[in-house]
Amino acid sequence: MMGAGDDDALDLSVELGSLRLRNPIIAASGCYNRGAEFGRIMDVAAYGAVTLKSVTREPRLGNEMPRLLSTPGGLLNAIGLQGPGIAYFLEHEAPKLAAVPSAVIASVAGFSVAEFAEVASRMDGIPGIVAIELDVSCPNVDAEGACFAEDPASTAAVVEAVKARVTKVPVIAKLTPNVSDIKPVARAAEAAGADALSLINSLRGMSVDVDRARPWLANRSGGLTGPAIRPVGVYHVWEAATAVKIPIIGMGGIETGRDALEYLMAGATAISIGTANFRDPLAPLHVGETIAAELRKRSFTRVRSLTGMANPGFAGARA
Amino acid sequence: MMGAGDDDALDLSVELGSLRLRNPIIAASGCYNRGAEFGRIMDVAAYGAVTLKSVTREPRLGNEMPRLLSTPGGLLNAIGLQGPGIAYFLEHEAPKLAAVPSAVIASVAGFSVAEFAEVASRMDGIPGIVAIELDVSCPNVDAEGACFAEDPASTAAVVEAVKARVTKVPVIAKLTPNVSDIKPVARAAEAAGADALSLINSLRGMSVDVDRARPWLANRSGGLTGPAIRPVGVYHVWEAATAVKIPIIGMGGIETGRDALEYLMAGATAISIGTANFRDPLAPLHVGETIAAELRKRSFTRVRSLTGMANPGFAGARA
Amino acid sequence: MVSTPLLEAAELISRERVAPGFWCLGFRSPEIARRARPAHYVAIDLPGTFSVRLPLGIWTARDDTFTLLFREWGERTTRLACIADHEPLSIIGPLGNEFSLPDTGKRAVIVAGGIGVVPFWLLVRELLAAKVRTTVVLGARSKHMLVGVDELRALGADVKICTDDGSAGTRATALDLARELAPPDVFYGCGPPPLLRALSEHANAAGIPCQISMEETFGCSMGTCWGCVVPIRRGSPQAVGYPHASDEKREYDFARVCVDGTVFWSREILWNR
Amino acid sequence: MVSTPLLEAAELISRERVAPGFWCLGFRSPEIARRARPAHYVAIDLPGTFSVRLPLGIWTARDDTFTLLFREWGERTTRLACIADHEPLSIIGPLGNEFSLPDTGKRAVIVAGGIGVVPFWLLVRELLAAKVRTTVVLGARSKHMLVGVDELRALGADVKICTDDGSAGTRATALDLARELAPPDVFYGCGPPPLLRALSEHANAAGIPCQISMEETFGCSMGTCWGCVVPIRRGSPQAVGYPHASDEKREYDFARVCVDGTVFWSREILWNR
Ligand SMILES: Cc1cc2nc3c(=O)[nH]c(=O)nc-3n(C[C@H](O)[C@H](O)[C@H](O)COP(=O)(O)OP(=O)(O)OC[C@H]3O[C@@H](n4cnc5c(N)ncnc54)[C@H](O)[C@@H]3O)c2cc1C
Ligand SMILES: Cc1cc2nc3c(=O)[nH]c(=O)nc-3n(C[C@H](O)[C@H](O)[C@H](O)COP(=O)(O)OP(=O)(O)OC[C@H]3O[C@@H](n4cnc5c(N)ncnc54)[C@H](O)[C@@H]3O)c2cc1C
Ligand SMILES: Cc1cc2nc3c(=O)[nH]c(=O)nc-3n(C[C@H](O)[C@H](O)[C@H](O)COP(=O)(O)O)c2cc1C
Ligand SMILES: Cc1cc2nc3c(=O)[nH]c(=O)nc-3n(C[C@H](O)[C@H](O)[C@H](O)COP(=O)(O)O)c2cc1C
Ligand code: FES
Ligand code: FES
Repeated sequence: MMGAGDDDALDLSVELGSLRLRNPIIAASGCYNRGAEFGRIMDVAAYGAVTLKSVTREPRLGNEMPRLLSTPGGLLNAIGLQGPGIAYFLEHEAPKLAAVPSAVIASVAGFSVAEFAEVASRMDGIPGIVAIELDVSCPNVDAEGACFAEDPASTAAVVEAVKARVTKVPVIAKLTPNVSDIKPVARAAEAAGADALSLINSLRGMSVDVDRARPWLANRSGGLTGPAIRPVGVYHVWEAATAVKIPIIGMGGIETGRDALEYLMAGATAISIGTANFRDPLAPLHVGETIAAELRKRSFTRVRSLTGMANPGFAGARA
Repeated sequence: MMGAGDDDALDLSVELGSLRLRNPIIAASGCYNRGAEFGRIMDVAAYGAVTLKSVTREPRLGNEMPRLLSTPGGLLNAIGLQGPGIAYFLEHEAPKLAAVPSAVIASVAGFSVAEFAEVASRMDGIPGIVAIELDVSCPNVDAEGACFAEDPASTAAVVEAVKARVTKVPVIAKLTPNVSDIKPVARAAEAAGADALSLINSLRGMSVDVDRARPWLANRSGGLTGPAIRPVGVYHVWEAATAVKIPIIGMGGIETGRDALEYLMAGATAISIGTANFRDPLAPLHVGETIAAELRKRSFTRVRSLTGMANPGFAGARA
Repeated sequence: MVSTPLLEAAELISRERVAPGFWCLGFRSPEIARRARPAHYVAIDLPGTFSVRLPLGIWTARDDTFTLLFREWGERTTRLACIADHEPLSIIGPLGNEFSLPDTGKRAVIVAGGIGVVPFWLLVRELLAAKVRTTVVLGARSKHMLVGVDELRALGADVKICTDDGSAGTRATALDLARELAPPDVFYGCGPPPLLRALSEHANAAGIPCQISMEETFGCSMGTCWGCVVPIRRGSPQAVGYPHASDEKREYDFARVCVDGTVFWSREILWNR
Repeated sequence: MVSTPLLEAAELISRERVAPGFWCLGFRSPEIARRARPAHYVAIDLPGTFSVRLPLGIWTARDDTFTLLFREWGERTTRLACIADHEPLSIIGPLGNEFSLPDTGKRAVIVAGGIGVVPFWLLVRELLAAKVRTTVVLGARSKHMLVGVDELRALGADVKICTDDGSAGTRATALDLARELAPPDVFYGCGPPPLLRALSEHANAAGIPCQISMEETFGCSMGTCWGCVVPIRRGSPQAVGYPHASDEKREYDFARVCVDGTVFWSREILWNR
């Protein structure tokens, strides 16, 4: 298997702040981890970077069962941030990262500004971690449970607190599509010092089990992901790309190279694949091949030339 | 063909304010009109009510082509409220409504509070129109283009102005899913006097034509509808049903009777079918049969018993 | 005349891969087959997909069966290509208006690009039965995308073929070839928009009546959603306009391709608006 | 032992409707067929759908082919039932851990409910080869939902059947019937959760080792998404827990059904948490 970056004539590398990735294809948080599992049947190196599952301060057992439901074109999940917490992560998981054949982006989740700052600062400088993504889609317990990412000020507060303590790697703010207008949130994250944005996280949804007259998911509602939400993701990336100069990692329903190209042309510098791993673990390879073919077709040499191509309002640096 | 309300032992009727429908199955605005077209291959009477395409004050030619795109599990549309305007509507369309074998709900769209009030008041009392739905998802030109339905105060302003002039039929406020929290908007509409709520309207989305490096839709972005958005619709109905006492018409991706039951159990009193007409014009018949079967299975006699069944926070009247 | 469609179950009776990515499927669907007129199409509900109905032109129709000739584009056409014998298929049709025929003894030239050949089997059969002298000019990008030639010839039509790359017939576009023929009494066209536009302009300039079968993305296929409109000359009989809005200076109205078309006179279509 | 899965193309070689809504499909997929062990499953990508892979247990496996036995539930199983011969199917497998076998001469009782029979063809073959005396008790709601009996009997197994409505075999649940047998050295179970729970409680009370193949809604089928977990006794070898979080008093940890299972010892499963 050939990584997407192996074609000599083409430059697939992209820059996210000070971070340079050999190709723009990233595995999304919660869907791939460091590749220990999917690596049994595909080459993890197909990814320019992999994003780890979000880590919280304390260990979390996550939600009750069932946690997943297939919906038309999508997947509804309510895992509930199951994970071992930062201490266990540093002791048992971090040492394995150096062996991952791709760049590794850590993800931090939290329920208060302080939790984000603490967990992120403990990740800073860990060998193998090249960037830290902030999953600000959790409820903010300091603010009566409203979700950080739905509010520009709360988003900025998290980014600012993290940037004050994380100095060695770029910080990526991951935004939610559950807003009327993503531009103010994107601008707030940028102003607070975010080096890049990731969007979109999952869309809020739920389903009722009609036979039992109760919600399907034990957690009632969950996050909708997969191809069903692709138009929503492309829309938000397009909008955010008109509002900020920092690079955007686009995601939401990407399965094929053409899907990835939609995001790039809308304004994304890199793209992430989440749910599609659960269907086609070779997706990153196919996406890489299609991007390379598109560059050749257009006589482009660098993938960055595609970024924002379709978006006349694109505000970012085309590099 | 047998309407869903013909089963003697079962009471499928529902009440939306002062309006009583013989069954809870409604055709959604923009997807069926008064049934002149679909009536050629199915029985319009299968619907308890049909909702007309939204009418504006002035004639509108709508958006450029293309206006539609199939997406995974969904349909992206940007029709742009093409329509003849209220004057033409009153002269040429209104006289045909009396012959429709279902109740007819008119829909009004507008770009200012005044436009809503004017158009709605001219609809009030037209024979055949049993309720007026307000499509408040348009940009508010009085408020720098923000969408009415994204803001509780703007939504309330529209509803209040309309209620001041519409006295003969109930007024339904149709809400958008493009908000972080639908509860404040739902409460504002209720407080302003809305007799019922309709939700959800389409979800904002877009798609890029990769070959031409430009948006697929001439209007750039459009509204995502169809099964892909069903989990989002059920979620918002569930949430709104915990916040208001007025009845809710649930919609978004309903194709089958089980989909309709999800909405009813989440808290809807009635349901609307939009995009599914484009696939299965017999959908209202199938939905009616499944609802009737569910009532029999549960030994219920009235469809209202299903409303909010799965939702412990249901705040409405179970009647 | 606009068709009276119905909803009918269709039974798959034949499947043939006529070229790479091109399929011809036969269905038993008696009423639809019997009512099919030139340019009529059907709208198919694909089981196991979550999509609106797929519109496809009717290719051949005989007794109680008809065939569809289509290319694998995306989800729905790919699904249709591999539909199993026992899968129930719900079809609405026939839909749309139809081509009108010239008088006996006149000459017709049909210009088709690629899969745009579909409406012309029924039309050729009608034209030949009405003793209209008919030439079909069929173009495609290359040999492997040229479909329907044998079936048209089997009807007795004079079929000229051309390809962009010269891999079959003349190396030319269908319009180039059509222009070399003696000017007919009527043109018929179907295919990619650039071809249709060029054909329209040629016919309009030459003062030859020309009927075009158009394509747009469909939603409802029934005339209700306004998703498939094309701009046509204001006041055209097919326009669905608002005559009272007379203050506006616009020259166009919209027509719905799905029910007001798919066939329009080339003079009515405003390519340039 | 956990399998080493691979991604393999599968070719459809047979399709049989074994009961209304129940299908048995055969595939040529040499490596997966060769590696299949009792309780292994595969994860299938259905063309033309937008869904995560469908997990299905391996029913029979011989040489370079295996079969799947499944019920039409929803989108994916309906699609699989009518997959066409020429459609490419990508399969990941074999996945999951496997049943462990008792020593030669011991007695095993297998309790299966409905489609829960699937993991037991491979298991029965192994047990009989290992000279374990084996009885299969197979229950279903009614005659029409009783599948796999002939294939198990063809292996030489002693198969007892029962239905809820008495339409085939005894009118009883599979567990009722199993309880009437002499207590075995080991139980195996697969089927609806209430049956598995009752079987577990019976086995635990009787002190008989019991292995259960569990089911959950899967996302990745590979162990990465944490969507398919079940609560099991804390510290169990299959648990993927956080031992350092010792301040918590909880008795359970989670295990992923997709890779830590699907087989668990009945004593480890916390039905009641
Ligand atoms: C009245 C009518 C009659 C038709 N008759 C025929 C017929 O007889 N035979 C036939 O083969 N087709 C015919 N078509 C076209 C066919 O309906 C469309 O191509 C259809 O959208 C394909 O559906 P799909 O789900 O397979 O692909 P979609 O999922 O809708 O499209 C897949 C992708 O393919 C691309 N694509 C789709 N359509 C086109 C296109 N036209 N040109 C370029 N790229 C495209 C786009 O990237 C799109 O995203 C007809 C259309 C109409 C309106
Ligand atoms: C490891 C593993 C092995 C399996 N092996 C087999 C097998 O060998 N044979 C087999 O038939 N199945 C098997 N299953 C179950 C099968 O994978 C599921 O039923 C699958 O989700 C069906 O997918 P679908 O897309 O057809 O239906 P979905 O669209 O996922 O479900 C359709 C609807 O059916 C209902 N539904 C789905 N599953 C169930 C259920 N289990 N009980 C009640 N209602 C349900 C729900 O309402 C759901 O919305 C296995 C599952 C697992 C995890
Ligand atoms: C099972 C699952 C778990 C996820 N967990 C996380 C998470 O822990 N942190 C996070 O930021 N995003 C998480 N996501 C969201 C994805 O990273 C991604 O933003 C989203 O799924 C949209 O992309 P997709 O449609 O390609 O999956 C999760 C998604 C899924 C499906
Ligand atoms: C083509 C199309 C046109 C629509 N036009 C309108 C409209 O004019 N006014 C309105 O309130 N909603 C309109 N809608 C939204 C629907 O009424 C409905 O809220 C939405 O489609 C979700 O339901 P569905 O998934 O069943 O289609 C339109 C939807 C479609 C697909
Ligand atoms: S496709 Fe709906 S009006 Fe033509
Ligand atoms: S299905 Fe993803 S961890 Fe088991």
